[in-house]
Amino acid sequence: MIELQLFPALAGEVTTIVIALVLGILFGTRFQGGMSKRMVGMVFGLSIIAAILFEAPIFTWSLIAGFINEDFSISLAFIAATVGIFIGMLFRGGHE
Amino acid sequence: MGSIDSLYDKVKRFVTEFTSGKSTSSAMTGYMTGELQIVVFMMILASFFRIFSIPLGMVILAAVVGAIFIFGPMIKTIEDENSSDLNRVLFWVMIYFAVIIAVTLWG
Amino acid sequence: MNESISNLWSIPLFIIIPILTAIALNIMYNRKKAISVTAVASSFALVVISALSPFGFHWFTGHPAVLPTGGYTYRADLLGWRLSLEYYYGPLQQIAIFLASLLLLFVVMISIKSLKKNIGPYISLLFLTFMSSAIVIMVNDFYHMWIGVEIGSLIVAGVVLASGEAVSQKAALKYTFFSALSGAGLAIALALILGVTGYSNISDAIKAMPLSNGSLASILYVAFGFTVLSWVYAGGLAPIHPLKADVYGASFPHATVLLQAQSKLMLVAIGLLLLRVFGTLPFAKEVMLSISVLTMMLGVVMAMLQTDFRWTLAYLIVSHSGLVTLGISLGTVQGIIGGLFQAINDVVYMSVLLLACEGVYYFGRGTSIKSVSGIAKRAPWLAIAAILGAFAASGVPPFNGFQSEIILIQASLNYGMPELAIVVLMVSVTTFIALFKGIYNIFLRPDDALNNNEKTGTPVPKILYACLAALIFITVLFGVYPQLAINFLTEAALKVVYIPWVP
Amino acid sequence: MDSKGLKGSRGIIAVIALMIIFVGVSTSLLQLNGNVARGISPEYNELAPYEAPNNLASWVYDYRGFDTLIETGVIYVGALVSVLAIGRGIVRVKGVEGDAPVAPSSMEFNVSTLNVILKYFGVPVIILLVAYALLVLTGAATSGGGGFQCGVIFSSAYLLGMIFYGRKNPLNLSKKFLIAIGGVGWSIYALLGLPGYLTTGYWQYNVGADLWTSGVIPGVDGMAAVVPDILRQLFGDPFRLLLVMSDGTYASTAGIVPLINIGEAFNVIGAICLIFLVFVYGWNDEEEKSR
Repeated sequence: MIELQLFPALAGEVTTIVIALVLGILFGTRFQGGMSKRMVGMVFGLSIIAAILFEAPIFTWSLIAGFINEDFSISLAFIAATVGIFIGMLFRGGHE
Repeated sequence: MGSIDSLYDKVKRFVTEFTSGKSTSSAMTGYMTGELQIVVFMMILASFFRIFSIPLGMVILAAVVGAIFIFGPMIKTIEDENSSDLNRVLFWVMIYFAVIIAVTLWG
Repeated sequence: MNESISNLWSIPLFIIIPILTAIALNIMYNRKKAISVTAVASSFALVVISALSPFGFHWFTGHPAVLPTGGYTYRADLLGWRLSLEYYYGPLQQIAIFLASLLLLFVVMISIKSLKKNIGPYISLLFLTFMSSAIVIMVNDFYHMWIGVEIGSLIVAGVVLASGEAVSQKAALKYTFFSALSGAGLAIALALILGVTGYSNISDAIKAMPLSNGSLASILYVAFGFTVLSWVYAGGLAPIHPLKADVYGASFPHATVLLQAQSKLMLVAIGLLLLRVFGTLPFAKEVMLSISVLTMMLGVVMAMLQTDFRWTLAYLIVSHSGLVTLGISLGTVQGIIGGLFQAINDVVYMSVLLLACEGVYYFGRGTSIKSVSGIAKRAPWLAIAAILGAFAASGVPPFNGFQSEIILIQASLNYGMPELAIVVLMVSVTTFIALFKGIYNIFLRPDDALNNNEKTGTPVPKILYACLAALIFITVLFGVYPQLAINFLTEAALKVVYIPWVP
Repeated sequence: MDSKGLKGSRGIIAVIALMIIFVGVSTSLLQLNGNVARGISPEYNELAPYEAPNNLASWVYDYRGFDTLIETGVIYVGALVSVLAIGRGIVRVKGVEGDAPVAPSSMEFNVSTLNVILKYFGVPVIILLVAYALLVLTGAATSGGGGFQCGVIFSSAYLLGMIFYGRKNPLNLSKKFLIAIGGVGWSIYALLGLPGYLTTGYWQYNVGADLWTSGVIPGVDGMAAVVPDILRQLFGDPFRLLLVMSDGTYASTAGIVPLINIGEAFNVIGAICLIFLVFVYGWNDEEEKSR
């Protein structure tokens, strides 16, 4: 299993993160109203806590997908979605 | 012994019972044809019982003819029962369903 | 007629084309030109596809059937348990879908012509109506049939709502209220059958039905009861007929054309399902027969009482649904042929009458026999169409109604129930009276307002006349050459009776 | 509607009828106890590990995928009809003045009484809910969840914004966006059947997983067409996973199932948010035009 942890030969574990990021950007552009830096930091922190709680999807064995060991993994898709939303909020065209 | 006049009165009363409120001649035609249809239909339904036994069918047919005379114009009742009022429809659906279940399960 | 094909090309298109068109039209919303091009083109495509397609099966998602000996096969004519969802396109389906798509084309053209602004969602609902009827008539799967009925009733509510009046909102609300009841009922029936057999494919379930196990028969009876409930609801049979008549009366007459076609197809589909699955149970046919007889009589009597031509037609449609189900519930080959043929004829001649009623509606004074009269002088062709339609509906030769009613009468005589023949005759006579009461008052009675040269409403669009002409042509065609349709239907009826695992 | 319909003797008859129904249905349900047949399900379960690790996803979106397409349509049509009831797309006949359409009014908002803390935390909660919805969506093929759940969670985030902030919802979804995303979602789902249809003739054949022509399962006769490699890789490889299970290791891919889930999610988001939006804010054609 070691080599799988380091080299995700199976793309299925990365695709979810990409999808979450892209959709996050899509829906992020729909948010309106400003957010302070502190707020952004807080949301990011909360999302990391949430990611630890949700864990990586089962059947995921690579570090890139968030699998660290049997007992501890983080859900990178969740963090990717949050980041995507923030990026989308930066684009936010014409929806003030 | 009723005179011709009182027979006319009876018929008139019977006919005016068909519709409520202002009635036009075309509406009247509709109601009277409907009444006749229902009468014939009930007699046909009664005659269905010949499938089980012919005497039973005859008895029920006679009973239905009697009932038609006693209960007078039925078309108003039929019309009321056919309203699209939710409670009424729900009531009849329940009756139907109970009859179907009862007949098929224990019939 | 190679029926071993399990990936017939045409079947998915009947579902996917309406879906995509509906989505596109809903997004277009207000752009009339784009809407009319898209809608007419895609409904025309449906007509062509249904006419050209061969017969066969389609196994959606492409999973094969499991052979009883182990292994898998893609051949539909071999005995096997289907892994995927199965649709069947046969003679009955061809004629039904062809007619439905033709009506869709007509209705779409008329509604584009006569309606103003924001027609996108409305026409997309018309397409979805077609889709739901195509699903129900083709599907061979309990679960999918449930979804077809469910989405169909929702669409009906939408079509009715679109006219936006208080009466239509009420009708739609009441109708959807009962959809919850009967949809849930059908779901319970489905769950029971699935529990007993383990197959949701109808043919497979029939094969696996534990008929020898007497204690399970009561489960089948309850499933039968619930299926009848949804049959009654989807087809508008008694006792739900007042709600269905409200639905027909409260929507635009041209929309009612599609709604009645949809409910006739549902009646046929669920009726054949009842016959195939529960036909061997005692009392099943009797229950179905009694519902049909009641519906016929109540519908036609109520039609006599109406003063609005739309509502007269609505109750007549309900009553003639009873004729369709009468034939199906007889369960003999002749009866089923009569029922199916009646369904097809009924859809056609009722469409003639409804479109004539639509023409009356354009004069702007409603369709009540009290408020409108003397139309024949202003629109003679409309009056002729209505009269011809009335002849067809009341079974006068040489129109199509005559041919199917005579089959029904013969079938009930052969079944040993002359009473049913009498009821059929009564229905057709009373239909004549009820229709001519309306037609006389609306078209033929002289009108005072006409003399004042009062101009109200909008001119009747030419396309309406064209559609009427086409439909009257079909009524005469089926009336003179009934074999055209009967050849198709005989095969379907024989299969239902003798080879129950093919729809 | 008169409520007298079910009173008096009619009520008693109705109760008796209900009791008959109850007794009949419950006795037959008791009969079912211990008599449930397994039917086709063992076959499905045997095939499952070759596809999505989440067995449910392959049942719902692959084996019965076309079912779910129409089921999704129920949600779409539900939204279409609900919004029609409020006023979008009511049609009139030219030159005929019928009764005026029934015009519902929009809801009045009073958000001033809301707790400051709630207002402060509203935006982060909405962002996290949206992220959670996307997490559920991406896990469709591997864990519980999927497109429908994503849509529901997303729309709950939208409803939360409505309740907290009234008309100034931070998640600002316009009507056009919602209608478009709903329609696009359903058409993605519908069109994902096309690759399979064109290559094998079966609508919605899972070209990514390609169980039946790739030789994964031996002994299938009758399937003529073989899915081209390029399609197999395009739809399959991005979702290929290694399943380490007790009876061996399977390299399985859910193929088009995750993509279908995205379509489904879009559809549900569009439909349910549109229902919320219209029922709360109302619909006004003139207002829409001026935008």
